[in-house]
Amino acid sequence: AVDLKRNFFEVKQDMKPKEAIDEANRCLYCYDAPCMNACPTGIDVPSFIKKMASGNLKGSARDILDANPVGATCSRVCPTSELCEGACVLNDVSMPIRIGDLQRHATNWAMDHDVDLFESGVPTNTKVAIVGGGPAGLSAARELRRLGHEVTIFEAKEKAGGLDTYGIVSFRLPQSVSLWEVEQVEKLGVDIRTNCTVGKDISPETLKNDFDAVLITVGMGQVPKLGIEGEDLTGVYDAIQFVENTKTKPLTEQFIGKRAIVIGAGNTAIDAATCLIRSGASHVKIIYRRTEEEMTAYPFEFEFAKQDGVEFRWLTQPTKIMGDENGHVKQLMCVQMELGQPDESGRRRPVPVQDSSFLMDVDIVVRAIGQSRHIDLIEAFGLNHDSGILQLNDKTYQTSNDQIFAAGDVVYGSTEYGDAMVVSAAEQGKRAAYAIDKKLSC
Amino acid sequence: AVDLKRNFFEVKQDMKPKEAIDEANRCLYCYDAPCMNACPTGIDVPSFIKKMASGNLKGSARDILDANPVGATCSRVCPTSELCEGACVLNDVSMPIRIGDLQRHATNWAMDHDVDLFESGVPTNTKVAIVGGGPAGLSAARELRRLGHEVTIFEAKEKAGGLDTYGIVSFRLPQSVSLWEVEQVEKLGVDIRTNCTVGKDISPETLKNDFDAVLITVGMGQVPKLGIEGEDLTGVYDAIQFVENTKTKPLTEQFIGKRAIVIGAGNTAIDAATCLIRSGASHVKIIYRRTEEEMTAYPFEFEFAKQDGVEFRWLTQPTKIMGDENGHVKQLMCVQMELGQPDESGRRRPVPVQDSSFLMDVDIVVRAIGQSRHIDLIEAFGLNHDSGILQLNDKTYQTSNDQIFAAGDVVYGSTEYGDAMVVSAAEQGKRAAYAIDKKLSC
Amino acid sequence: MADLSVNLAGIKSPNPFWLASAPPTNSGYQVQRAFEAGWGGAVWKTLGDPVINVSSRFSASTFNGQKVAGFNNIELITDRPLEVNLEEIYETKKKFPNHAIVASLMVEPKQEKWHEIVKKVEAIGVDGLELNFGCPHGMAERGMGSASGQVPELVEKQTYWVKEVAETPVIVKLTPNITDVTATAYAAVQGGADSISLINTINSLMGVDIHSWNTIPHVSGKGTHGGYCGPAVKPIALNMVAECARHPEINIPISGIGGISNWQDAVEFMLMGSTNVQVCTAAMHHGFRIVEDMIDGLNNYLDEKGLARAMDLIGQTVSKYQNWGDLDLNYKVAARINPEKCINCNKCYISCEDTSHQCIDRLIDANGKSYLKVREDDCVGCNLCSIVCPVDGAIDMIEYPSEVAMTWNERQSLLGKMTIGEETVS
Amino acid sequence: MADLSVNLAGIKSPNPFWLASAPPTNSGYQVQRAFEAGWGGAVWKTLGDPVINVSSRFSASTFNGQKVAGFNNIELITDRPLEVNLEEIYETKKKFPNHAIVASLMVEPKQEKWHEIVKKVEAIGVDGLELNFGCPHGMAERGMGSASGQVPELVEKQTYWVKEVAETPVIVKLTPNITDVTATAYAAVQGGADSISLINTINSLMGVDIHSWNTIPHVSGKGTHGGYCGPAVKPIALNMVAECARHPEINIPISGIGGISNWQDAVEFMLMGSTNVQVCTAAMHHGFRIVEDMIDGLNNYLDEKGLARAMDLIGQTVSKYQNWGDLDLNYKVAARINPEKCINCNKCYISCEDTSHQCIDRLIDANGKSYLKVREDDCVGCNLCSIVCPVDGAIDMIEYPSEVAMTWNERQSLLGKMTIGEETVS
Amino acid sequence: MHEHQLFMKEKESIDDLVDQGYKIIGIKEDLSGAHVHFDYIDHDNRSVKTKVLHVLSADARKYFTTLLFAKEKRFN
Ligand SMILES: Cc1cc2nc3c(=O)[nH]c(=O)nc-3n(C[C@H](O)[C@H](O)[C@H](O)COP(=O)(O)OP(=O)(O)OC[C@H]3O[C@@H](n4cnc5c(N)ncnc54)[C@H](O)[C@@H]3O)c2cc1C
Ligand SMILES: Cc1cc2nc3c(=O)[nH]c(=O)nc-3n(C[C@H](O)[C@H](O)[C@H](O)COP(=O)(O)OP(=O)(O)OC[C@H]3O[C@@H](n4cnc5c(N)ncnc54)[C@H](O)[C@@H]3O)c2cc1C
Ligand SMILES: Cc1cc2nc3c(=O)[nH]c(=O)nc-3n(C[C@H](O)[C@H](O)[C@H](O)COP(=O)(O)O)c2cc1C
Ligand SMILES: Cc1cc2nc3c(=O)[nH]c(=O)nc-3n(C[C@H](O)[C@H](O)[C@H](O)COP(=O)(O)O)c2cc1C
Ligand code: SF4
Ligand code: SF4
Ligand code: SF4
Ligand code: SF4
Ligand code: SF4
Ligand code: SF4
Ligand code: SF4
Ligand code: SF4
Repeated sequence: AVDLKRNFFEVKQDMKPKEAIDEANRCLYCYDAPCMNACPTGIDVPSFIKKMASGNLKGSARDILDANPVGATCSRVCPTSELCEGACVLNDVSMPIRIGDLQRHATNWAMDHDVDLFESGVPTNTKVAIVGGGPAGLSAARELRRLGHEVTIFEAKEKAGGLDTYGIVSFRLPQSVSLWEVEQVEKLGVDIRTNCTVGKDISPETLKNDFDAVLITVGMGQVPKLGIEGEDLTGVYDAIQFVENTKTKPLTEQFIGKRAIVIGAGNTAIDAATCLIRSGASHVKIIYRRTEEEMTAYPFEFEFAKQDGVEFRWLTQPTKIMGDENGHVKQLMCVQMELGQPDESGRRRPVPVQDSSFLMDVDIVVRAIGQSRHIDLIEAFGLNHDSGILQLNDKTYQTSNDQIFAAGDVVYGSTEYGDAMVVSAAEQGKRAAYAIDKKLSC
Repeated sequence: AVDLKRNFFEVKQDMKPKEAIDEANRCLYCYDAPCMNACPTGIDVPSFIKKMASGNLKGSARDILDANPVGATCSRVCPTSELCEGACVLNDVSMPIRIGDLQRHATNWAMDHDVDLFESGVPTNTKVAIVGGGPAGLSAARELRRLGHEVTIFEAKEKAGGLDTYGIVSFRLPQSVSLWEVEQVEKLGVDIRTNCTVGKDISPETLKNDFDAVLITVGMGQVPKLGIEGEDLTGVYDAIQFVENTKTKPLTEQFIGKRAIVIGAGNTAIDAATCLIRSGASHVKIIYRRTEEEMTAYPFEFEFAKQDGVEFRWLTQPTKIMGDENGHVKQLMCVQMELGQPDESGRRRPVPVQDSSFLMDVDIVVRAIGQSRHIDLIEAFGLNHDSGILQLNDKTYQTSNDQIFAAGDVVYGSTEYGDAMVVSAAEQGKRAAYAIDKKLSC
Repeated sequence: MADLSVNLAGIKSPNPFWLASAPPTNSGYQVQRAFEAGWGGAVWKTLGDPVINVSSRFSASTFNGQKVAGFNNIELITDRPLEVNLEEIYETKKKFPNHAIVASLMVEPKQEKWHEIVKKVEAIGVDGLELNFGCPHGMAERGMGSASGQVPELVEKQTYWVKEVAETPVIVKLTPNITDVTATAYAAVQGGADSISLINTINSLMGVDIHSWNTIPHVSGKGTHGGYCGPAVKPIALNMVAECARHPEINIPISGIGGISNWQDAVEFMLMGSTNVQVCTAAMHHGFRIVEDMIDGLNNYLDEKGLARAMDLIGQTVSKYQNWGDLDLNYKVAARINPEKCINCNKCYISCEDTSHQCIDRLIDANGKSYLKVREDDCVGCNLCSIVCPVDGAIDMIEYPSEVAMTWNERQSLLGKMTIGEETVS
Repeated sequence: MADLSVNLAGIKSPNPFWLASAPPTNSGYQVQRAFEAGWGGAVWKTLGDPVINVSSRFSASTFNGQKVAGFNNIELITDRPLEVNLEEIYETKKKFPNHAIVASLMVEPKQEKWHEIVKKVEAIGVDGLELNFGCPHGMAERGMGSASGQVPELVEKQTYWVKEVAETPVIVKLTPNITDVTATAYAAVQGGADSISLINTINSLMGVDIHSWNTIPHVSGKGTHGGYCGPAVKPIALNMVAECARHPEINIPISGIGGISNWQDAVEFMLMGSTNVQVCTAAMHHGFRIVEDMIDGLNNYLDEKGLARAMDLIGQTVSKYQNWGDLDLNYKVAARINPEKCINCNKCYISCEDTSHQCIDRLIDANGKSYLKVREDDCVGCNLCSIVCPVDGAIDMIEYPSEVAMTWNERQSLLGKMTIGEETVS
Repeated sequence: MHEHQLFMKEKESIDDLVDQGYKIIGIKEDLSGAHVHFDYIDHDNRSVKTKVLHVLSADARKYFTTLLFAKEKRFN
């Protein structure tokens, strides 16, 4: 039988010891280093690299995880060429330092050596509830514990970690890494109540009453519907759900030899498409209604997908999914687009080319056009929002109710600050924690 | 207007000085170094790298060009991961040294600094004719001159350099590099008679009479016909001719937006396909009757093509080219293949799947299924051959006529030795030169 | 979290990392920044008779692309006015009462000169004094620095003069430019020093510019010998520290200086008998922040070793440092190559073949793969192959403990008893 | 193609690259391999009274991942029988008549001992003798090596004894473990030496293993001081060569030794007064083949400089090497940062801010891009920023030639004339 | 912090005196720097005014000696 499992093993190997030392010794140890300033969590990159070079791996790991409680995950999933590595001064005169790989090496050391790097603070007798145990929630929880607050995380899923645990493909981020980070937070005394959906298993009111502050870090929701005919046929998937299956269930052979189309060209689309290839699909196409220029996936993701053999069809808009007699996807009807005038986002708006409809034979269609918002929950908390985007004070991380704070993907779009990335979620979690601490301390 | 020109600029930048020094200092300076042994021309890699590190760039360039008269070309076109870099001991504990890039850096230095690195030898009063001024011929000519022989190269084309000058795509190998190497050989006193086709402008007999030895380095010919209907339609190209056009003629805009199919999956197919993309073609497919496993293109070439956006269709055999009313290609009929029993080459033989014919819409079809042999010329010299493959003594490089020697692609298939690569041609040229010298000295 | 504080002859500091007397301690602004960055103490840039410095001053060596393997200077002592320095020392001490501030001093070898400066400096409040007998250039021409530091009698006499008036501990800083450093160290002890510090810089010329044929550095086309320091001098410094530490009559604490770049170096100096360490070059290369890893690394190391105090390290290796004649001639090590880890670079082979004992064979195994094997009988255990080997663990030096340990001295005394012929028993 | 041959006090060799007396010259097999590889000469591993070596022997320092920045050994002279060595010298000389073979010698400081060995060695035919007064360990305890090399009278006397019988040129190899190397060099001249060679190795302890707390290297858990050599010692060696070269009374040719790893180093030593160079560590690290680049690089350098002979280099920089007191105090350089080349690593900024003169400003240009600028008035031209800068050409040290050159010595003599008050004119 | 400012100040004082016709007649150096004695000599060669500058900065100490040195050189 085919062994799909190995397709999902982590693609990148850990740096070999000599490789890591040689690379660490190449770092200039810049002052007020651009790489550090480009890291959303402000990891002191030169410092952690210097420590690797001096043989102080524990100090190195601590530097990283001190600034970024999900530093092991980030070393794997950060778009480093856009962040730290993109800012490395050596870009101009040599090759940038492989910061992400070095960070991975140091945090791997921490995972392999059971050391306690952090301690909880002197108890303050204050209680904070965190709704959602993704990177934002975990990051906030850890910082709040270090500051002495009592912290309870309410997490809907069976395990904490959020998209790190369930959403980012295993061959980039094995679940074990995310779960190790969860464990570190737990070891500090954070109470993580899994399988507990706020708004269902426990009410927002209870939280507001039982805790001194509530932090909402529920991220975003599933992939929204396309709004075209045929979305309910078998063979149509939600990209996030599809990826989650590959991380939580035994790998299925049902995709072997199938032709698949992924709709959308963001990070999720890339992950879904490469997962499909690794699940055995014979042809995987990403279709996108704009062009390469407008797509939100990073260049390195685009390259990765191309290497995996994913095909890209630009200026292609799906209009209808057609099924066979058994209600299974059979064809996708699309229309050719062209770029018109710029829209509000500044990108040129795609408009259909007249009479350009065409059909593609396909077995699997995957929706990957973004994520929906947790409007119900936001409203259950009684908070102001703008079509699902929480209203937020981006200094204090307070929502319209000043006992309630928010961070991470759930506030994506409501602050100037940061992309929807793990590293931004981690930083926002930290900042929200300090804001809560400040509020509870006065 | 579109600026196609920049698409054909050399893709890789020269190493920056610091980058080169840092990399040179990473080399271990191995003894009896595997990298050196893996280089067909036996360049003393640790030695040239050490010299770069000590600031002796002239010595470095000399080391390279001493072993390999076309070392500047080779640094750009060698499949290094299969050769020197693949053998670097650091593969096991770190990253291999970027030998090709360092070699390029050193030979760039030589190109930028007008230094004489070699001298012709003490005259021996012996005359050698070389038929074909490609890398094999040039390499032989230089060594023969250093040994004091009088050398005349007869070259059919307007310029010498063979496929280096005409066949390898500009964005990997600018023509200027090849021509610089030609110039170095000329500077040693080699008489290069261009626009002179042996067998047409001058007869084999004249050469045999006027020279003490003749070396045949005519390479291979054009791409053979596919042997299917429709090959003469406009829009059907010979890959080598097509690439040559991009190196010699003003770039045409006629491919912009066209759909192209390249038939074959060897190095030439990759070059043709990537040239098509860079010429503006909107869709370029490579079709191959076997699978990824059997293709002869190197992994790095495969990656490069995928990055450029070339699509691959395995197990696909063209059966007929169909034209429109104007005699221009319109569709390609193909049949699906499957792999059967191994053939004489040990690879599983592709056999057509019954009733699997299908049509593909296409504007351009490019043949890239290997190269034909110069049978006419071989026969004009009266030499034994086996369907175009010269009969050769692979110790003495002598043909069936012991006054006549041969090297390079023209002998490809007749010795155990080497792939059809520039670096093998160069090495064979050297060896043939020593064999000739040996013969003429006794 | 181990206790990192140390006490050098009564001078306490929160950790053993001090800045040596040099440009980094040239002013109050700098020393205060240093203390903020975490340095435990600072020896102020040497105060003394007014001088003028030249331009340019420093140079450094690059080793295989890595900067500042060694550092060289032709600078003198401070050229700032004494009063300004004293005021800044006062300010700094006020702001950082728990950090060590030591004043480095150098004046002409005259009793009243020493008395004058010691009194002035102690009046404003310092934790100790360091007498700079070590500057290898410039000052020497005026009878100061190494010119006195190279003469044991002068060291003793001047130390004595200082001790006549000093109320804080006195550290004597020794020059390495001397045939036997224990002679001057002993002289310092005799003069009443509370501690010695070593080493100052070593006479050196960094290089010659092969294009201009000028010295590096040069002052208007001319050069002079400078003082060498930085990572390159560490083994020289460590040896001098060890020689003093093991000397039975040099029984005052040692402040180790010379090429210390990180916590590992500091641990080595402490094991070899230093109570604390002083750093100059590493700080000049990277700024004050490097102390952060020094502190963190030392702390993690002590934790890992289960040691509660940094001071527990001091001198642990001293008793293992002996005379060559007391080494066991019968102890043997031999190299063994581990084919699993070996990457076949053949560096060990060629170094042994060309420059050691030709006892590594290049062989082919049953699968046609080449591998290397040491003929252990021929191997003298020189270590060379393992030194040049780029891969950790590819070459092990296997120990063959001796059944009967015998030293050269033991052998010679035995031979002495047995010698026949013209030679008489010594 | 320049003429690379040199003539050291009558000893001719095809190029200036000799192997120093050390493990690489331990046997005929090795020296012959070396000559085949291109070495111009070899000083045979020191011959003398029979010794026994310990195991292990060598250690080395790694600088930022780069191996063998410095090298250390606790080896003695040859432990092979004299007769075997002599036979192999004979064989080697026969095979390589144009290469220089010099025998290194070390015996007890007795006239008849020296006479005996000199005669034996010259009898089999060598091109010269080198007297090893320099080994820093082991031998010293027997009154040999540096124990005699550190006493000028002993150097002179033993040199004289050798010269009484020697027929070939005599090179005296000097130990660097001495307060003033010109004293022993001068003693060698007085003893009649034809040449001096320097340096031998420097007293050192490579390190302490922070896990086992053993010395590195160790013999059955014990260590001793070793001899330091390799790239790290080059500036110390170069300075000693320079001091001898500029000394008016040391007028015999010099063979430069110490840390020479490539042709550039060799050029520096020759410009500083060496007639040839000797190499040990670099050969041990990489094998004999490194000489190939030394020869090629030197040749290309001479061609580029338009020099016909390697010997044209000798001593060109010596006159530029002076006393500190003769440097021009009014000469000034100041740093200037080139924003086009600067990559904004801020290393210059922090090194100047923390450890020099706080004169680099971090500014923002009109486009919001940050850049660095030196306040040239405050810059003392120390060179530090340009030393730490990772980018060639990003920092230029701009020269401000002095209108009136004035040295410290000139200033002092002027001051002397003008001094008033209690101080008397000096 | 900025030694250069101190130098400029001291240089100005020296230049001032020199411009007024003062001449350096003696120097006393001690731990605190240099005490430079200036005399103003009138036409009758009778010293009328004496001034002492306490020069601290290294550059200024260098400066006044350079002035003297340049003059001495001119005379030789
Ligand atoms: C497929 C995919 C790939 C990605 N790849 C990358 C990448 O390579 N690099 C990168 O930086 N970012 C990537 N991202 C984005 C990144 O995962 C998110 O930005 C990040 O996880 C946001 O963290 P968060 O804590 O805000 O939310 P989440 O990670 O979404 O966590 C929210 C948590 O809240 C829980 N929750 C939700 N509602 C409730 C409730 N009512 N009660 C209790 N718990 C609740 C959820 O179960 C979840 O555990 C990717 C995202 C996706 C979807
Ligand atoms: C498209 C393409 C891409 C390639 N890419 C690579 C690569 O990336 N790396 C690599 O190593 N190799 C590559 N090769 C292979 C490489 O180019 C050849 O192996 C090499 O050029 C062979 O050298 P040669 O001297 O034997 O022949 P050629 O280079 O073919 O030279 C033969 C010369 O003989 C002349 N000639 C022919 N007949 C006559 C006659 N009758 N009279 C006079 N002159 C005559 C020709 O005009 C020509 O100049 C590529 C080949 C092709 C076609
Ligand atoms: C530029 C420079 C100036 C120095 N000035 C002094 C000094 O004034 N007084 C002194 O005692 N040592 C002085 N030193 C020596 C250092 O204090 C220290 O002993 C030496 O640099 C060795 O330490 P390191 O290897 O950490 O640099 C100076 C060193 C340097 C590099
Ligand atoms: C292992 C070893 C053994 C040595 N033995 C001798 C010796 O026997 N006689 C001698 O004169 N010098 C001896 N030396 C010193 C070298 O000849 C040389 O002076 C020193 O290594 C400096 O040169 P380098 O920096 O090129 O190594 C020895 C050096 C080493 C490393
Ligand atoms: S967390 Fe991400 S951005 Fe920050 S340093 Fe690490 S890899 Fe770079
Ligand atoms: S910018 Fe690059 S070189 Fe500088 S500290 Fe960061 S990783 Fe190191
Ligand atoms: S010629 Fe080719 S194979 Fe040989 S070393 Fe150079 S790049 Fe490698
Ligand atoms: S194998 Fe690699 S490390 Fe060794 S010499 Fe070749 S390039 Fe250098
Ligand atoms: S220890 Fe020395 S003698 Fe033994 S194998 Fe290694 S290099 Fe050779
Ligand atoms: S030096 Fe090390 S890696 Fe290289 S061949 Fe020897 S044992 Fe193997
Ligand atoms: S030369 Fe020295 S003082 Fe001048 S800017 Fe550079 S570091 Fe600062
Ligand atoms: S050290 Fe050099 S590269 Fe770095 S900021 Fe300063 S001038 Fe620029």
